[in-house]
Amino acid sequence: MKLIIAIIKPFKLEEVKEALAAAGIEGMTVTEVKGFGRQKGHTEIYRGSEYTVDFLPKVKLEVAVADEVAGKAIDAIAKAAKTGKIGDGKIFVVPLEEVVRIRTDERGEAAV
Amino acid sequence: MKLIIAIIKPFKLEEVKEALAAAGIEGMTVTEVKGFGRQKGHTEIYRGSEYTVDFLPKVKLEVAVADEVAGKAIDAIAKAAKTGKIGDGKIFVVPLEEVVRIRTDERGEAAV
Amino acid sequence: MKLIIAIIKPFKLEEVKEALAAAGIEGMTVTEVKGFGRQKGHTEIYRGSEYTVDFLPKVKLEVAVADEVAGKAIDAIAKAAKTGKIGDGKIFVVPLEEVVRIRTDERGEAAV
Amino acid sequence: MISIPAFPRGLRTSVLFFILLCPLLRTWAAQPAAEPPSSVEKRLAALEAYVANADPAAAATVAPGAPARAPLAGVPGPGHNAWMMVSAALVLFMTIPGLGLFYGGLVRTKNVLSVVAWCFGITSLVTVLWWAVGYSLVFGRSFDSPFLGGTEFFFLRGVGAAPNPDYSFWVSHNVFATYQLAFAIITPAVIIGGVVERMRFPAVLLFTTLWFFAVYCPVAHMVWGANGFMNGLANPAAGIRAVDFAGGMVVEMASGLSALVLCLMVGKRLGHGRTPMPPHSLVITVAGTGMLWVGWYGFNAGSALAADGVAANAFLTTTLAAAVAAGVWAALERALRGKASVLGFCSGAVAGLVTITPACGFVDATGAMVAGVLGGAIPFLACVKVKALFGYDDALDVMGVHGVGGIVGLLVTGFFATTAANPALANNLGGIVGRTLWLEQLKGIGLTLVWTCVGTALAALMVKAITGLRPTVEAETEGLDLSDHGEEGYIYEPKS
Amino acid sequence: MISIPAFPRGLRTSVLFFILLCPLLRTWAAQPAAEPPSSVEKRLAALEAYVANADPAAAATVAPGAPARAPLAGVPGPGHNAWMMVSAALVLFMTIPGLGLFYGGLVRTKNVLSVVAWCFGITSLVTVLWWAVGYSLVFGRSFDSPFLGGTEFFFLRGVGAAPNPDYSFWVSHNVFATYQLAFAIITPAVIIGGVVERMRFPAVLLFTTLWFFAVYCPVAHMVWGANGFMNGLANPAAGIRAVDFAGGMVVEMASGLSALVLCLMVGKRLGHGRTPMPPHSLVITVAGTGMLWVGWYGFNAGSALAADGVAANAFLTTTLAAAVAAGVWAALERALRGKASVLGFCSGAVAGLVTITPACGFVDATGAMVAGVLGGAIPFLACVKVKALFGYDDALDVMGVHGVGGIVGLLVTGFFATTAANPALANNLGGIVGRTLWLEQLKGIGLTLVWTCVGTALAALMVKAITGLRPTVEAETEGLDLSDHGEEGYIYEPKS
Amino acid sequence: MISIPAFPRGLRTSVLFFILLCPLLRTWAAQPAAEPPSSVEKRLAALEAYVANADPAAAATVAPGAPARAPLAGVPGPGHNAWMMVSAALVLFMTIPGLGLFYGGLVRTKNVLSVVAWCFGITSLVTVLWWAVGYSLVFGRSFDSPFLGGTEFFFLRGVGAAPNPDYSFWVSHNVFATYQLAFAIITPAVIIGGVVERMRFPAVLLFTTLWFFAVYCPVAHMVWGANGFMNGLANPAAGIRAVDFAGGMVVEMASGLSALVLCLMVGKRLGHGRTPMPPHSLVITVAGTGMLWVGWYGFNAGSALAADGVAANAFLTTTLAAAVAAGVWAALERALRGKASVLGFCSGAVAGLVTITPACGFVDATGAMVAGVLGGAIPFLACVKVKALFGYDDALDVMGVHGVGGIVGLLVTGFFATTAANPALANNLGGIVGRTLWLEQLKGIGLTLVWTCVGTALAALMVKAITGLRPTVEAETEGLDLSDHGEEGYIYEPKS
Ligand SMILES: Nc1ncnc2c1ncn2[C@@H]1O[C@H](COP(=O)(O)OP(=O)(O)O)[C@@H](O)[C@H]1O
Ligand SMILES: Nc1ncnc2c1ncn2[C@@H]1O[C@H](COP(=O)(O)OP(=O)(O)O)[C@@H](O)[C@H]1O
Ligand SMILES: Nc1ncnc2c1ncn2[C@@H]1O[C@H](COP(=O)(O)OP(=O)(O)O)[C@@H](O)[C@H]1O
Repeated sequence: MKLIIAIIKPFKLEEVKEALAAAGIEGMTVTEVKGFGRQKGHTEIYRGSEYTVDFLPKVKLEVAVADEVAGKAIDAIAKAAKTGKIGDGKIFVVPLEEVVRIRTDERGEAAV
Repeated sequence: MKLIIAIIKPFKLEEVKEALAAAGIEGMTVTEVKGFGRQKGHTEIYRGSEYTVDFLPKVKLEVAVADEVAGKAIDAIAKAAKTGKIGDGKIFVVPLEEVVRIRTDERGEAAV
Repeated sequence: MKLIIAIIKPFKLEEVKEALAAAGIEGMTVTEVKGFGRQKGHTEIYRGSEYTVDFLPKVKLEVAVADEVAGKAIDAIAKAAKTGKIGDGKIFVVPLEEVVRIRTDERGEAAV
Repeated sequence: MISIPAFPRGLRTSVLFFILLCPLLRTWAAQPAAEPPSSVEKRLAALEAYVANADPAAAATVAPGAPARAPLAGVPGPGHNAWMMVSAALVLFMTIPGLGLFYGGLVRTKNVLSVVAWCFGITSLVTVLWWAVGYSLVFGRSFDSPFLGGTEFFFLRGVGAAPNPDYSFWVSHNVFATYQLAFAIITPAVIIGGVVERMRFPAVLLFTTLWFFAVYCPVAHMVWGANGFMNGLANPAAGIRAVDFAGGMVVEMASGLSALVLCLMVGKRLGHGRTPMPPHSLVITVAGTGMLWVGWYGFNAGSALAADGVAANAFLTTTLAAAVAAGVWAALERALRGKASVLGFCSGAVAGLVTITPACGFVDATGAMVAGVLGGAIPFLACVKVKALFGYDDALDVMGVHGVGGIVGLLVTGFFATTAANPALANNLGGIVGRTLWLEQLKGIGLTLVWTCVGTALAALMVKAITGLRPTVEAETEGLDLSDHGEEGYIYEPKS
Repeated sequence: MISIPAFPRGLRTSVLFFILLCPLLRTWAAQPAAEPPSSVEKRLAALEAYVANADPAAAATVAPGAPARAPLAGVPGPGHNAWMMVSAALVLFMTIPGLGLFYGGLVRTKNVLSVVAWCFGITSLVTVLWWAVGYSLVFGRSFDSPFLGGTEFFFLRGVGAAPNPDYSFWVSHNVFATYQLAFAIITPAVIIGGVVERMRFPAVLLFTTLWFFAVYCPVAHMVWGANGFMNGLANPAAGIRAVDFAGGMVVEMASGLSALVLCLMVGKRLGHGRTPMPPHSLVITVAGTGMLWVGWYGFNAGSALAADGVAANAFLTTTLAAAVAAGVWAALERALRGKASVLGFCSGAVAGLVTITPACGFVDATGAMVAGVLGGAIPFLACVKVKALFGYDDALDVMGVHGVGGIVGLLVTGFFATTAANPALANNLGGIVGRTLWLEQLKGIGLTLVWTCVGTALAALMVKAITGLRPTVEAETEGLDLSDHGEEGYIYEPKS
Repeated sequence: MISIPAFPRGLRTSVLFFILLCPLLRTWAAQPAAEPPSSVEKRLAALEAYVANADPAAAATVAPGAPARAPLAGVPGPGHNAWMMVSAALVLFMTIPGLGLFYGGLVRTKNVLSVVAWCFGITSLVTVLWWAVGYSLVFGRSFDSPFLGGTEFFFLRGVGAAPNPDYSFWVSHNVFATYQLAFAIITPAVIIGGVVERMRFPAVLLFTTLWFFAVYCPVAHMVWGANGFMNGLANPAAGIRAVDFAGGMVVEMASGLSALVLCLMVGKRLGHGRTPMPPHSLVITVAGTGMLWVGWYGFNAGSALAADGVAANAFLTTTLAAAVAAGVWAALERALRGKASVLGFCSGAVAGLVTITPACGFVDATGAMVAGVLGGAIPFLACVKVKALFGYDDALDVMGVHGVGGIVGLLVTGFFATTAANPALANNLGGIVGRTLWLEQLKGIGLTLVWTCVGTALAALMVKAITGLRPTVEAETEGLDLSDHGEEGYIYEPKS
């Protein structure tokens, strides 16, 4: 199994969710994060003091999937999240050794 | 070593922490996240416009443990977090190649 | 490739970022988290009711790096984040199987 | 808003007695080197006029050979002046921070400051316009026109501490001008609720300027100018004999309709109907609602332009209508959707306040209860049902609450106005009060509606041509706080 | 709250002089076709009565053959009316948004709106009850009973702009009725602080209704009704000759004790004592505290029912007690726990305001300092020490702050009331002021305590039977904002 | 702040007439057993004096054989008293919560409560000092010194409801004392804006105490004491014949300069210049700004100490200057940096209010517009350009806004003061108004500057020696909310 970690632009969340749903993936966990990368932040000025905001608000998705679905899921996310402009984000794939559904104690792919 | 990532209901955090402590695990990192899955959100209405909140507030725990403790830790979390109702959450286990304790530069299991 | 996950004290973020930049690493994702460990929280009192805050505000960095850079990155973080006082935090290293840059669809180390 | 001060019976008796006394006075007046006892009468009458908010000069001129200057002439009355300074402060408080917080809490996090910036920008801009020409255009007389005032008060020339008896016997002219300024500020500030989150800051300011001249000045003069076209209360020659105590036409209808026209011309917010746009902080909105409510006492009871019995009546009716409408709105939510919401209570309270605005100084407690019930129910339907039918994006329901509420209030006034609440209604309108006043109100509503819609449309078209109305898609997506003002509403840093 | 207006010496001299003058006047009265100079006297006396807040009719009736209607009779006095409109607005501001924010900040994020909804619901509900019957039941006289008013003012019939001399010579009756409404609203709104986070919205409304009739109306009539059982100041026949200037019994004790009884019957919050429940936003609480403080000037100094010297005294004493008690509470925190907290300052300020409430119009600056010190210290101990001993879940310390503070204030009044601060104390209480007034106060405290506890318990039992008091465990866990109102207090969206 | 009440022409005529009438009155006075008609005159004059805010005793003593006690002597006037109670409440509202929120929003999340705690602590502390000795030291006369008052009002002995004619004929002495207390509170509360986020709570309180005696009491007596050294308006023997209507020297300059000196002695915040320290909640700051603005009406127009024409003028000028300066500041931001910000509007509004403070009761609308333009522009440059040059860490720009704004306002007063706005200027200053008044203002500025800087430096040195000024690095890093008060501003819990 894989844990797919995707960093995307916040306003793309809805589309990505729909794309994943279309790919049969309903479960995911979302975190608000700040991104640093090539995309640059902006400057705010408060009574003359400049305040450079060099982080950018991003959304992090974590999706656990069975190995065979991973490729489809990655593609779905990549496609839905793309705007083609700098700062679109990254997808990281991490091996997942075990998954447990707490409610039922199911383990492995059944639990995803 | 393993990195155990658990998504649980927020009000179960205290119990899970106690269960882990009982299992001898004191360290962990907690993040507020939003969960999407089978459990459904609610609807809010603001002057006639409906606003369906389809995410649910969840808490994510990250716990690094030595391999031999992993099983015990997973069981402790699973047991403490369970309500038996939909939305109880998931536990993901990821291989952990290295751990560093920043204060002391200890590495490996000693650092956990 | 590796996904480096570092838990550090919030006020060290700027220094760690600079250290990583010095090591040639510009991209990272940051999350505000709460840490539980040996460092203890504080007590607040509201009209006589005590409220023990046992978590501590920490910042989590996630940095994806190519294998050969990993060591340097870990050292950079560890050095910059250290105060020598309890609660300095941890660095976890997780294997990273795939990386995708959404904007360009680049994959692997090129995408980091 | 103008209440021709009632002559309570006590005073009328005095005046009568005074007239009877005249022969006697004349004898006394023959005594040399001393003003005759008549002056005691005059001075008493003037003092009594102060208490009763009546004309000090009127009493004085009754006396034969009265001196040019009546006792206490030109002196503001402390009780009335105090009340009007408080009222003016309260109405200014309604815009900053009241409306800024009320509206600010209802938009998304990324636009909260832009709403406040608009309120501030409008305040500064309208203040300068008012000082330069606006006050004069509304409350001057030199044009001798029922549609616009005059030039005599440009740059507030001659607007000093002495009362202007055209509008008030006992309130300083400059306090009156400041009080009226507060109305001229809040009206455009209410409008912008319709187009929040998607209009450029310069466009807002340009629109305000054009709209001020095209709509506010003429409508305000027509309704409240001493010789105004729709000032049925004070102007015996009014073309439309409508009454509007505190701004059902000038403030509420004008802002509601303008918001509707403007939001249609600006277009919907990006993502409207697809992305949810819930209020980002109802807590802030609640704070704003409370400030609006308390400020509205200055707005409504202050419109008596004296701390007299008419103000007292307006104070009671305002309270009743606001509280009842808040409850009615929430009860309808509960009935139709299962839950009464805080936004419902806030919306209902504002709608009730809007509805009682034109009526507060004319109806009694019973009329206020009617205004409260209708003012809760009809705007509720307008916002929740009608808007959904048409699908326009009047973001903060300015039309639904202010436009519709204003019209309801004007009609309630037409049907429930009573000389028991305001004896001045008997002066020019004795024949129609309680009968066909509602017809005059309907005419007033019609004229205001047409004038406002046309004026707003022209103003908006000009802005579109000059500066454009909308920000870029990027700017709107990023939020106006950052794109127009380079700031963020909240920067909650993690503790360190 | 009722201050029988003092006859300052200046006025008394005039009246005396007037009596002496009578023979002369009678001669003049013989002159035909002119009201005799006596009318000048009467008119002067009436005007002076306005300034001094005295009875205009009293002076007039002295004159032989006086006309039925005294000069200025039925006319409200502008200075007094202005002050009472301001005061009424301020007291309404205390509930919405003042108390809503003060309490709202102290609960957890998920319940902030429910607190506000309760405040709004109570406001709407009590307004309707007050209009229909409440005002009359408290301030009417037709029952001729020391325990309840009458029916003559049902639906505010006859409550117009002319003053009701039973309570005020110069304040419009409808302003007085609105002012008193604000007290009837805030009292139940204070109560609910004891049961926040765990009572159903319909139960709150039903409880308010029953409590209003069982406790508020009778207690308010007993204390403030012109013929009330405990109105020692104005009623020479009072069964208990207690005094309560602005509501130590009616508002503070009644709300504190009711909150205690109600919170015992409702039970503790889920997780009370285990889960920490810190205030979610002391910043909001600070805003609310400031609004309560400023509003309390209307509450306390407004209770003079005139802008006279008694109000002036109450204004000073209120300020001193609030500021001192805030400091005392914080200093005790510092002494006992090492740190002075903002919640401590806020709690102390409110406790000081509560404590001075019954006393403010009766004690001088020295008495106010005593009230400030005791009002900071004793409620502090009640909230921090005593509550912990008993372990009841009076969530926002209504008993500790309002109940205890009210009792302390009533006793301070008993010991420190002085005719130097309020000459009216000499009218009926001259014999006991400075002596055994505290005994009467004790009796008043006892009766209020028993009546309130019994009334509240009965009301709560009925609510329990009809709607139930508590939400489900799920609803309480989810938070009342979502479960009862379908809303959230804050939706801070990420920027996009 | 002291406005010697103008004798409007109406009144002067009456007095004149009265003198002429005297012979006649004397004849009448011969009639036995009745006070002669002169008493009617006196009573009329007293009533007219009430309306015109003039001295009731003055009129009375004109009459031959006048009784010791003038009619209405010792009675506060309802309109004036009402206005001054409102004004005092408004100025207290400025500190809590106004300034607390305004400042609180501008600091970082971890220090928001500390700012509020400082405001509360100062309020409690200064109230006790004022009650005990402060009021007497400023407004007493027993020292017969132009630099400090006296001991006669220690513990507010003798400060009752009767007016103190040294300062006001118609406002209760205790209301006046409370009103002035509000100024004594807000001045040190403004200072601490310079040193937020890095001063210990005990140090703040100790500094306030020392500063109160070293700076506030003497400066306030010099400027506003009836026999003050710089009270050009009321004191014909003033050493410096400066005028300062509502506190340009006493409040604004004193606080600005003290903040500068103090922030230099305390040192910069940790990380200043490296770590960004943006305002954590401009929304809260906006709420505070609105409260400051509305409160400033009490501050400025209230400084007329009556609801008279001078107050009316101050009300208008305050509004104009605030609104214009807000716009000017924002416009300069737009011109120089591309974007007008909400913080800019807020800063400009406050700077405008500061600038008009010394001028508001002396200049007319034109002067107010000048004050608004300069009050927006010069403080803007001071905060944005000059501060950057020097690099001191006056965190919330107290020097830039209050210090600079105060000086600008005092000079504007020097050049634009006019007897048309305030006839009392003609009493002692007739010869220099419109001519060299600005020179006197310069002298006043100089003395205030030196006195304040020296006094503040001494006070700060003593505090440094006794308690130390700064918290530990750990405490400052953790934030003062937790380290000094053990609380957090916001605890937004996740829903469960
Ligand atoms: N090496 C990395 N490790 C972790 N997160 C990264 C890394 N590089 C980029 N990111 C995340 O991806 C986001 C987008 O990256 P950026 O370099 O700005 O643009 P792009 O995605 O177009 O290359 C960043 O804001 C950050 O959150
Ligand atoms: N495939 C997944 N990947 C990541 N997180 C998931 C996944 N599925 C579920 N979750 C997380 O687990 C939570 C609970 O899942 P849900 O399907 O609602 O109920 P249950 O845990 O009872 O199966 C979700 O809210 C989400 O945060
Ligand atoms: N086993 C663990 N798994 C995940 N996070 C941990 C673990 N142990 C510690 N942490 C994180 O590291 C932080 C610092 O740990 P702590 O034990 O307080 O001090 P130190 O880093 O000096 O050992 C914690 O607050 C927590 O966020």
